[in-house]
Amino acid sequence: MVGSPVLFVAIPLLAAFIIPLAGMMWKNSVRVIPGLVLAFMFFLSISLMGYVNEHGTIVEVLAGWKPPIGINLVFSPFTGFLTTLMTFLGFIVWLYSYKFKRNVDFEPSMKYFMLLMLLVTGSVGIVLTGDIFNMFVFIEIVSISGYGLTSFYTRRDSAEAAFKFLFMGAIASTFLLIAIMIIYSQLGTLNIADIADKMPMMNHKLKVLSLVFFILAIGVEAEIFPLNGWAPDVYTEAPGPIGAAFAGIVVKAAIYASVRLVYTMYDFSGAFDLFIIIGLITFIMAETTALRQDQLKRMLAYSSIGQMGLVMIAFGIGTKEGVYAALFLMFNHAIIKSLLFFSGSYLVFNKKNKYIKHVNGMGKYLPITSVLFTIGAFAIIGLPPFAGFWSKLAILTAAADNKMVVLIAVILIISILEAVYYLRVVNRIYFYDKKEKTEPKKPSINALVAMISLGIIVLVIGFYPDLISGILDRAAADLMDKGNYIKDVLTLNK
Amino acid sequence: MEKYLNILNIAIYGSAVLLMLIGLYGALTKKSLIKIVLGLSILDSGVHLLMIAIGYLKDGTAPIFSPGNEDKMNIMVDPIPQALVLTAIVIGFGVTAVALSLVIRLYRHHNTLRIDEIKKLKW
Amino acid sequence: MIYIILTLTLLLLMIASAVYAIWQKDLLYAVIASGILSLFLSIVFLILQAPDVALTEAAIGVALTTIIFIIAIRNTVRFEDEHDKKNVKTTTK
Amino acid sequence: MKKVIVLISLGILGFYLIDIFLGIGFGVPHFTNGVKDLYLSNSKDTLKVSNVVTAIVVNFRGFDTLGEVTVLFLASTALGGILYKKRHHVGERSVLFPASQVVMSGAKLLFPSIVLLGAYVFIHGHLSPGGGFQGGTIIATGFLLMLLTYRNYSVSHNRLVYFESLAGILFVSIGLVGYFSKGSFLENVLPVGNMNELFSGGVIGIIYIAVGFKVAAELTGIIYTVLHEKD
Repeated sequence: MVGSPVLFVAIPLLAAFIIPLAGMMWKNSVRVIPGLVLAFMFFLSISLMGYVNEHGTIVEVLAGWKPPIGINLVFSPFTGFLTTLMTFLGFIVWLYSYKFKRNVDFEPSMKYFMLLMLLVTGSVGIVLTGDIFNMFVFIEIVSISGYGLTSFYTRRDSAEAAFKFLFMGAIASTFLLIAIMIIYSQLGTLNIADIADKMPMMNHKLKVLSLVFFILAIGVEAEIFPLNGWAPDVYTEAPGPIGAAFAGIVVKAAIYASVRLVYTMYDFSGAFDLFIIIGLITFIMAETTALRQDQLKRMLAYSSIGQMGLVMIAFGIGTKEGVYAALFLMFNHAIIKSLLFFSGSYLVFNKKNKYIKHVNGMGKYLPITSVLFTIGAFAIIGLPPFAGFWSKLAILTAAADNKMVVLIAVILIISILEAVYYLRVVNRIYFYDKKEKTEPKKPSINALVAMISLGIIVLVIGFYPDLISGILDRAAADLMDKGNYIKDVLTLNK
Repeated sequence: MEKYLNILNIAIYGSAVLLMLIGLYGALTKKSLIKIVLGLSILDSGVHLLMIAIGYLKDGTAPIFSPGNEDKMNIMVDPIPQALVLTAIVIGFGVTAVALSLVIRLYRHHNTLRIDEIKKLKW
Repeated sequence: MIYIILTLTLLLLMIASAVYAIWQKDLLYAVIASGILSLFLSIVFLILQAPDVALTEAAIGVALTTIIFIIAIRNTVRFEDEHDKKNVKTTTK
Repeated sequence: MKKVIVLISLGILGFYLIDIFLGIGFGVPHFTNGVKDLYLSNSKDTLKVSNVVTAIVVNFRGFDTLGEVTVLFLASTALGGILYKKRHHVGERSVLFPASQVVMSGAKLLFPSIVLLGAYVFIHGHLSPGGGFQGGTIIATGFLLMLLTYRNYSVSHNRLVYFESLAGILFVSIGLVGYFSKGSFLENVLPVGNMNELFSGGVIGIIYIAVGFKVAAELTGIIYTVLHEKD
């Protein structure tokens, strides 16, 4: 073993405290250090994944106290997969925005990169931690860095979007505290494995109510339907790469939290139906709203919410195939949506309001970016040679195995809607004439590298889905095996 | 004595819940941004009271082994909710500070604090 | 017995100041009322045998939160109905 | 109309909350084999820390505290980013109103004692109520008093950054020392000493002092940023 899971949190925090000092000596260090840290986290998670595949789940004890007393971190195939995905995306987002902020002053750029690093750290912390209150702390870390990043540009509307996010986030955090206290008052513990172990002792009514409070709280970050009012505004107003970071990292962490609750902590099966219902409503509402949007980023935001609904549906199916499909979908969505956000924000660069009509005729001026956007659009619709096809196929097969015919029909119909609004944009890129005189902004080298590497991943996974299916399979098996999780954490010999 | 404890049961939980509801009411219906943030901070206070109340033990002592107090472990109140509230208070302050700085920036741009005049903030 | 009466009084005062803080149109008074709420809350924490929390609530809730609200009010406007000219005229000379 | 909807939904929420918590009960033990007793006995026997809340905050759940310190750090960072303006002209410092001579001398007199009290509170965090957060906040209120009283009182921004960063680095490095020498992050590496003595509890005292400095610097920084925001 090269490192241990605690370094995912300790090293970025150490770096965050060092950066202000280092920035006084060498100004560029404020952008370089976060990148190095994110790269380190990515390599650490890859090497730990290798270790986990051979030796099984790592349970890291903190402060030398065994799990019911102390906090523990769990690096299993499932959490490890998400960690690898998140840290990779974090690094890509950093790479994309490395030069992007050159025209900004020293102080805001320091804050931007620091907040970005801690956003990734908080999300990784949510995934790794094995303690619900610790999860609350990490959710707050993610939220506060999210507020800061959203209002990064001092344009008019970004502060409004951030305030909206903060309003919902603050109410959600109180609900989360209430849910944690209900659980604590009944079971006297905060450790997830211990709670899962003792869950049958809990009064059924309190169990349901605490789950409702949990879902209300986590649903804000997970962009579940009635609670996602903040998301379109935030995606529109935040800097382009931050939209990708939200879609690819933060929302994934929140989905993980709700999945961990339903699959591991609670022991009644009604929650799965709840997932399907919530997911369906979110999916339908978001995709139909996306059809009506005339701003590019808003459209991408609603599409992102819709995809999250699809992930919820897949988790709600509740079988191993369902989980496999959901994880595949999460992976694809993280990669593809980041690609779309990256290339999309160059297509409408420096345009007020970022209307879809601004992409008219960009195919001639920005050939590479346009091609990448097109790949992303085709992939997310689920056209055959691209990565998105396999995940949609997986979810449809999982639904078919459980004879959920209505579900399949709905997913197919909504997918057509999705195709309509994405192809509309692609159509404008290639077959419309550009009207404005302004020269489009050429992407910088680092942004191009980031986008192309994402595009290559989309293509490679599209042609060879087997590359990733083994990892996904192990991750899905790990999530389904609740007894093993409890055993790993509670019977720790240290 | 049982009866008094009952009164306290209703009074403490009732007032904690009432505080939360008052805060939420303010946050949801008021038009002034500062009032909204104020409502959120009152909501926080209510939750903190709720959490401490759960840890309380009748005739308990504070969870401190001060000299002469070492053998009173059985009647100590639960220290864990207190530690959690300690964390939650500090986090709440951080959120309030960020919220108020956003309010100041919104005022700088729009010259008003009323959400019905800041177009997008309607919900 | 005396503790119960004290607690009940404090809780009542707390609720009263919360209602006042939400009801009052003058934001400065509202903020002061919420500071007073925190003060009572910290005494309630003390009665509930949580001295650490009481100390934190007293320092953060009473002092810092109130001050940061007051600074925010000074940088913005003092009244909830800021366009109510009559209101503004009479109190801000 | 909106108010009616809000009131109805608040009524439902309130009903369920009251229902839940009255069912849970007040002043009675709620569970039998929770971690409470483990915390109490371990804090007494293994760590020799008399204030159990401190033991939980700094050692048993020290990771939470690290996160909490980070939240404050993030808040001050985000605050600076949100209120950032290109030109920093440091002209007339804005105070609420010019203070009178009495207030000025009073503040000068009070300031050292407030700082001393804060330091006392966080140094004795493991023995008596209080600790890093409380002490740090008290020190910050001392600076607040000076900032409000004197027009020209300024806190060096660089010095705040030094305190903040060094205290944070100290916290994480103590954790890493525990990780490299004993194999688990934030584990106690020092002898625990005797109960109710100043030098007891191993690293707990040191961590709480670091937290105290960090919280004081951060809160002062937050107040300073907001206070000097005015155009």
